[in-house]
Amino acid sequence: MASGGHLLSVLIFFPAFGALALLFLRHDDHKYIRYIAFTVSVVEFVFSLWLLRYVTIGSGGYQLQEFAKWIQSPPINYHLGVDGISLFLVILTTFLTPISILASWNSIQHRVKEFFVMLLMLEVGVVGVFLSLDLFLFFLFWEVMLIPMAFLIGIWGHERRIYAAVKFVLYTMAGSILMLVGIIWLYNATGTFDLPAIQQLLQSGALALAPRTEMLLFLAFFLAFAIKVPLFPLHTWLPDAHVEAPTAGSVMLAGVLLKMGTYGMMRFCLPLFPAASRKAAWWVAVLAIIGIIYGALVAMVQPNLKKLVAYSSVSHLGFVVLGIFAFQNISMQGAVYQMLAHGISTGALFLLVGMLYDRRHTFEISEFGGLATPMPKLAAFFLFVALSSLGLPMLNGFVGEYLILLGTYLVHWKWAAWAASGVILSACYLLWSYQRVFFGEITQEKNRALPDASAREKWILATMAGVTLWMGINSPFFTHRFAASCQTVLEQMQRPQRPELAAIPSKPVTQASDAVAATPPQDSAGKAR
Amino acid sequence: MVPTNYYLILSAILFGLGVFAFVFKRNVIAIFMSIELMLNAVNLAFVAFSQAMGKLDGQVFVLFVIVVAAAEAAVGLGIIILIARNRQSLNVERVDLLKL
Amino acid sequence: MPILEHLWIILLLPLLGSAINGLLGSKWPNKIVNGVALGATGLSFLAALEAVREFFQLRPEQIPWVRQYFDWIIAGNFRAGFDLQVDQLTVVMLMVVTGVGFLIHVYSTGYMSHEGGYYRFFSYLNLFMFFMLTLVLAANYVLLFVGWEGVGLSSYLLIGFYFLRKSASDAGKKAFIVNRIGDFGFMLGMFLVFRAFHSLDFQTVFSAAAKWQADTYGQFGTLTIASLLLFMGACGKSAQLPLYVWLPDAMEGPTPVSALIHAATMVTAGVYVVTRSHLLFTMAPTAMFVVAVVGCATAIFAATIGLVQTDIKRVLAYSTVSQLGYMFLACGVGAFSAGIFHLMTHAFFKALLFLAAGSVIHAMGGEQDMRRMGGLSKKIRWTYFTMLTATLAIAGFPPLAGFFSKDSILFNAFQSENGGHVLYGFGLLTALLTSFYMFRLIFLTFFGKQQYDEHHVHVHESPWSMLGPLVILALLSVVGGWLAAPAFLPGGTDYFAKFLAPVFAHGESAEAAVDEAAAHSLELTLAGVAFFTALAGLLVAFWMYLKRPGKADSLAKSMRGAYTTLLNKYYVDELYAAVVVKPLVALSTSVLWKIVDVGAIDGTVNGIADGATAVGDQARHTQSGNTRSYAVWVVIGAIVIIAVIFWPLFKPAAGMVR
Amino acid sequence: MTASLFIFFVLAALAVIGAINLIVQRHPIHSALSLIVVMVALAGLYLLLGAEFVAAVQIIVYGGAIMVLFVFVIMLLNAGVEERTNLSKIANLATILPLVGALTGFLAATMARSSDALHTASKEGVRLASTRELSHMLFKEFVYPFELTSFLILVAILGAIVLAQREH
Amino acid sequence: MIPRPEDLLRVLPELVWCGFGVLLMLVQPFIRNRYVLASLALSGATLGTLAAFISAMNAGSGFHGLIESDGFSLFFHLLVGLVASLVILTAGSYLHRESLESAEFYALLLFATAGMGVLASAQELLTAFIGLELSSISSYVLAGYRRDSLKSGESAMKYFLLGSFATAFFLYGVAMVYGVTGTTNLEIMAAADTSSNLLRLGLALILVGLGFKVAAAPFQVWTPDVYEGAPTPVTALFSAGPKAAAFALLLRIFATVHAATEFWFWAFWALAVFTMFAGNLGALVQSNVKRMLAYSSIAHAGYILVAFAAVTFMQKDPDTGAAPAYAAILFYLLSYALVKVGAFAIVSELGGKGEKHLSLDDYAGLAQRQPFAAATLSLFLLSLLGLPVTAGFFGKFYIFKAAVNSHLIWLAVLMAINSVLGAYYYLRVIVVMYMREPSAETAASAPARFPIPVNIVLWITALGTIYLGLFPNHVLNNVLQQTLISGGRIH
Repeated sequence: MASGGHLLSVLIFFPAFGALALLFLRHDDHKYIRYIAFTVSVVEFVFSLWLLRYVTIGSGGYQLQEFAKWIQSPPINYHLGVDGISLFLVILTTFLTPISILASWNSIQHRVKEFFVMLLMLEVGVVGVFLSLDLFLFFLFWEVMLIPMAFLIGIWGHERRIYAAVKFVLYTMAGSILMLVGIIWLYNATGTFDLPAIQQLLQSGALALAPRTEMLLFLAFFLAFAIKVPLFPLHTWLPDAHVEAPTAGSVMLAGVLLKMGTYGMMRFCLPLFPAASRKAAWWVAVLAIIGIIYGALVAMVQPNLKKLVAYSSVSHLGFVVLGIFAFQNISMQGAVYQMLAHGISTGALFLLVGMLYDRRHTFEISEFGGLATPMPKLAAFFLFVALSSLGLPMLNGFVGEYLILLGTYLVHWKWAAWAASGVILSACYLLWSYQRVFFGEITQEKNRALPDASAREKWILATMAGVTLWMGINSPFFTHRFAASCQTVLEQMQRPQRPELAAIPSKPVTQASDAVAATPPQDSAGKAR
Repeated sequence: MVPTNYYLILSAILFGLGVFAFVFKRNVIAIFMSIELMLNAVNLAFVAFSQAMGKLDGQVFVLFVIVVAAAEAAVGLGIIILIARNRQSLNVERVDLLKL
Repeated sequence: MPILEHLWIILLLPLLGSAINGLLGSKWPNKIVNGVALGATGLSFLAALEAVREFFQLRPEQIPWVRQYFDWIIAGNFRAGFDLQVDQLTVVMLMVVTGVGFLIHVYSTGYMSHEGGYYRFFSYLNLFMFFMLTLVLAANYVLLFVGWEGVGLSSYLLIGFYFLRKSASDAGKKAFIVNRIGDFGFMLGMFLVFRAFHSLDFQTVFSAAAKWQADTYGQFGTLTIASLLLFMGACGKSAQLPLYVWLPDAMEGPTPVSALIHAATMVTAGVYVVTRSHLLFTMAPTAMFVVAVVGCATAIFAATIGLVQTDIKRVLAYSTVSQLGYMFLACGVGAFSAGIFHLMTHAFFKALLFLAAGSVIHAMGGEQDMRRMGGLSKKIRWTYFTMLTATLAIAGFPPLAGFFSKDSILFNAFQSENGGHVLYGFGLLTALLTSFYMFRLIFLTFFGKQQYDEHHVHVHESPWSMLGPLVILALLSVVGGWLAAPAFLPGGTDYFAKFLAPVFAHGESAEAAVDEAAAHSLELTLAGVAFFTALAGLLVAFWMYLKRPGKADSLAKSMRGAYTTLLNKYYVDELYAAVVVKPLVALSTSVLWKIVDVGAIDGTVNGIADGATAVGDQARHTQSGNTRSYAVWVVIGAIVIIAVIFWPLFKPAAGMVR
Repeated sequence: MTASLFIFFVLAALAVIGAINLIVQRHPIHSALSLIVVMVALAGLYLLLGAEFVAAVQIIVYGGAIMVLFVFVIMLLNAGVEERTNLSKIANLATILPLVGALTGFLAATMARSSDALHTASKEGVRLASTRELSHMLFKEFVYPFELTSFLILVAILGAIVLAQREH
Repeated sequence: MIPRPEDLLRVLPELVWCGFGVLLMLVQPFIRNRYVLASLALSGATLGTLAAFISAMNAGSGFHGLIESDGFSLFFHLLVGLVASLVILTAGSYLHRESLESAEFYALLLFATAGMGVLASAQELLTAFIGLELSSISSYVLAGYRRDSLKSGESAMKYFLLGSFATAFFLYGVAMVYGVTGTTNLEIMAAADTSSNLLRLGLALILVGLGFKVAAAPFQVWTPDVYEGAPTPVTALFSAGPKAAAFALLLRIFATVHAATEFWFWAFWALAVFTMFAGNLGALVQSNVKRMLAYSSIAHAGYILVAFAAVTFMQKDPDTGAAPAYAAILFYLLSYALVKVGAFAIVSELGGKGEKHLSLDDYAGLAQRQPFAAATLSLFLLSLLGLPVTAGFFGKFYIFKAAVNSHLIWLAVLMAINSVLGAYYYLRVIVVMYMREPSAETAASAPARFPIPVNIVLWITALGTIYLGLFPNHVLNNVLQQTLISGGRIH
């Protein structure tokens, strides 16, 4: 393994230092604040590209691991590592951050400093989530990330921003707090928070969870992730959060935050609780499929453009969940790919919606109409992105969707058939909304003089479009790097078929398996008698 | 020969009456008195137990309780005076500015 | 083998042209845009020609010629490469696409010269060429699907070219979405193929499939289902029942687009896919039967609608749908080469018809309603002659191209085992109708009384950039048929079928078994029947529209119900709107969004929050501020605590404590 | 019935009646007098139990000092007859009677039964210890809390001053 | 009867606190300078806190087993001493603003602290009772310290009446326990016959009394009223000091008397659930920040009670014993005390003269007017909410861990639900501070600059919160578990 030094730590904490540096600037130094924030994020992006150099292709394990003791009791360690799956999610994060900063260049005019600090702190949290190999550390970043996001929505958002911010936090917290219980429970059973160690224990059969325990643990984790994804019917925070968030917030939210959920499923739910995952797969898939169709149908009829894109995320992420819970190498790779693709294309959609908002200060589709005439370039970009979002081949959306459906079809053709109907519906809502926004005669006079994309916007959009195209054509660049990791996840789901091992439990096992069964009060009552 | 039970039952009855008085009375001073009643019930129990076991420390306890009661009385009556002065009422039900 | 080794050049040229025009063309004068677009297509055409030349030098074992350029998608054992392939079928398609495509590009330079968004148009058109070529050159289903979706996209863009018109953007959207419905099936078909054969490369799939046991008639095995799913995609793309609805609307696009995409090339992609997958289809007789029936039904269905349409392009559109049905009929009865042959000839004469119609529209200053034309034959002679040629060809008059291709199809249908005679009968009826409505078009447009106002419409012949392609296509319509002139005719070699024979080696074995001589005589008989049918159509049209001009109207009046049904296209659009679109939108809006999402789910979420607040609000009334009630709470608490602590005693042995 | 038992019942009845009278009386001064009755009765019981020092303290400190303080405050504030307000919803007779009854019943029952386990009867009249021994305990074993009570009283004085002083 | 010197050393903190209390009363007629008085009080509080180390060096039981000087008592002495010091720092400006005498205030505060110290080290119920009364009576007076305020007087009255009422229950419980075991010494009581119903009842009543002190539902009713009415620095003291001390006693009884451990399990379970819900549901609907924090402190008592419930089960574990659960409780109390004192310090300063600005609306736009206050208050609220990198998170984490360890999964889940409920109202304050624009009136009022002592308090509490949030182990391991286990008292 090539030595990457403390690259991962640098990746996590570099933006934090950037944010710290920003704190020392004067409040009204808007220009410097923006430039420094942008520079920091670009440098961070370059750092993350170094990962590509150090990560060995074809190895499914964790690389560039960093390990330091943090808290002795309970043994919580600062354990980082990257594998093919997290690799690109990190790069996606570091890529979208400078884009978000650019997108906020002019649209954020008050409390500028705080805004960029929050954005960079958000990056810290998200990168941390993707790189943590210690359950506790993971949870920590998972929670920490909430606050900057909530602030981004709550301070710089639109009319109902406060409602949305609170809803976002509470929803997420409701799930994550149960995950914390699950994490602790798992710790009780295994005596460690270290993911690879737990994995080793479970996989080798040295520790077997009772089915009921495993299912409860699975649910504890899954709920947190499902809320984040969001899986139907836990999705209602998303439209609100998206609509109210500022553009940068939406981009980060859709681009990376949602992926934390699906990432968590791949990283934790499947490898740690395979039996429960298999048992639950049917339900999860049904929910995912409902999400796909339902999200698309509801998106179709939204009068609010941003909400439409938000609901489309529900639909797209349904594909990802489906791909994960098909337990197929192909579909899983598709799921990872779809995460990345969705990050780019939906991110770009939000950017575009944000640009429209900057011009007209509304998201209502009915307020637009015929915009292709005053702003052909923006219209072209929008179309391009919409096409990638609806899964046109040679653009990024296709690869993931295709692989997911293909992989799913191999084992559950009905799932794939239902899910594939989402392909039709995505065309419906995207093209319909596109038509209403851009085509036709200009319906409102004030739209006539709207300026086309500025140079800055063009650069942002061209970058996004370039990545979209590149991902659509050169997908092996990505799949090569995470194929082995996906395979590893599937291998990690294997458990030795040795019943005698399960029958002779080590000490922690009894604790875990007897769990709720033995209630202390009966004991005390017995003694009292 | 009075069985200890008798004392204890009396103590319980007095305690119960004290509790009832506390809940039932409206006058702050009367309520305070019912606390004293409860403490007296406790004292009776202490002395009874002390006697029953032939141990002296129960009686020591009673002395402490009496001292504490005295101290409480001083502070409590101070508070009552404060309330009465500010509100011109000793009805505890009228003192409900802080609620919900 | 310079080009065959680098097949990607053929594709890349139009893509480059598209990119250059699209990104930079907005400020360029038309000439430069022309240069780029025509250069790209022309060079691509030349490259294709060279490729075909080189192809003929290949040894038979080198065919199909497959070249892998780069890996596009790799995941597990799934690989979709950017692999191109050339075989005889590809050659035919390649020539049609690049050839007709180039001609239409030339035509467009004239036709579109006064339109805004000139660069945009050519960018889209080149993009279409790229995707169409990808489609025909692809060596696996996934890459084919790229082209498949890509042409859909180009079609969307071009139909909606006049995006200021709502009808245009509606039509584009409709085209894309209806195609997507087909693609849904196509994708599932691909998945099934992959599941069965672990690959999507044509070579691998077909060689593996050949070893399979064919499904019997009525059996829904893997092959049948896969074939049907693929056919579903083909239905969408090739506008077959029930997914044909988008094509007539697609006439909202500029006429060259209708010619290129919605007549000559893209819409035939479905036929191409079916023939490409003929091996799967032939092993699935049920699917074959479905294909034949759908094709036949579409053919006659669309033809009937075509009878009463008054928009010149719509007539042609329904005619296209009808002719595509013919092609599927051919495929369905196993006559793949006949289907492809009809595809080719149809590309010639239908493109010609559209272009000529475009020329007419151009001449009329944008008027498309045939009832407002009339008597144009004198004024735009070149257009008239070329269009007449095409009409004769499509109606099936010998010795024009349409005659041979149609005849071949009818013959094969007649011989088909499953209800062949019925299929033949309907096919023949379609031919009659085709002849009728095509001549109706000719008579209404070019003959009879002038129905327009001279002062407003200055009829003028089109420039040579437009007429040139017309003439070339007319020639092709005339001679093209001889490529496949049946062997029984003088000079007939049936070259076309022989050329394609290696491709359909598996599929058309049935044909070979037929007794040569008997077949020839039968074919001759049928050809005669077909000819007279076409003639009948011509005569009826002549009688109704030239001889007795009022007859058509009175007939329409006497059969009002049928007439309005036809005029409204059997109300299929309305049906779809009422059964699918509106309920779906209503369901989504009022049920899913308003009731389920906002009401039920979010309502539950907010309800929990409100509920907690309400409970808190109730709970704080215990906090009455009254010291006495607080004391009661303490007493209650004491009792609860005592109860909880003593509870275990009560449970096991009640009565221990009173 | 022995004499001691008779005395017990008389004193117990006196205490209970006093306590009930405390509740029934609506003027605080009457309540205070009833409380004094209870205390005196209890002092008698203490004597009966052989705790004469406690009895003395009960009379002097409780009955004397504390209750005088009460009466003094009642006079000072010129407290009148108790208002019969019913502002508290939960603290009505229907609620508190069963609650307090149950509590009292349970306490009494448990106490009555449990003391069987202790001793059958008190060592009535037996001088358990002299006052001297009591003082030994107070100043030796319990010297720490004893000293703490001095601070407690200090706090009480301080508190009373702080609370009752008029604004300057 | 002069006690042995080591006995005196073992109660040195109490002696110092009381001594300084008396000193303050003595100098009060001569020194009117509030800074001098405050410094005197502060040095008294700090010296007493430091003296705890001396008493810890002389570990062992003193005064014939009445008190116990061990790691456990050291911890609570440090805790209450720290709280007292911080409250003194906070109170200075408050007293000045409200024109209240400071000498008496500080003296009472020190006496109260001494009472809490007694509670923390008491090994015998009578001593504990005296300590309880010492702190309670001081508290009653402190609650009513703002004499001219109706609310303050009402607060004192309610606290006094209900406090005495609960004390009577406590005492009655002690009497019963004494009646069964013949002793009030916890050590001796450990060997008590656990089959006795009277013992059971006695312990139940003791729990009622202490439950009242720690504000466990349904004995929590007094808390919001008293906290709201009391002067804010006093509220800070209430929420951290007496509560911690009462928990200390509860813990000591619980840990020493086996009977208690067995009888109290379900009681703790029920109390924990009631308390969490009562606190959180009540806080949901509050618009007064001070009162909201009062309800929140109820909720937090509930969380701590979860750990108490967990202790029962963990004591059976031969390896660790209940030490982790005890440690969780102590850690929680520490983190909670820091946060609550800090938060109330801010509320106290923002309240302005006469405590007028306590409503949530008064906090609108605070982030712009007073960024530091808003940031620290947010930090405290996030810590109360239990977000990582704050002390509160680890506090909650350890309790979760204890609960899950004991297989109290349902309790853990209920606690999780409550955490989410809590998140709502904590966030609301942050939201108001950061995301809402102030009303014209609020915006116009000039930002009150915080006096330096208050800023010091904020820095200490904020840094402490973050430090505990980052390196909980330093405290948890090196102090808590070591002292708990090696001290051998609590196992």
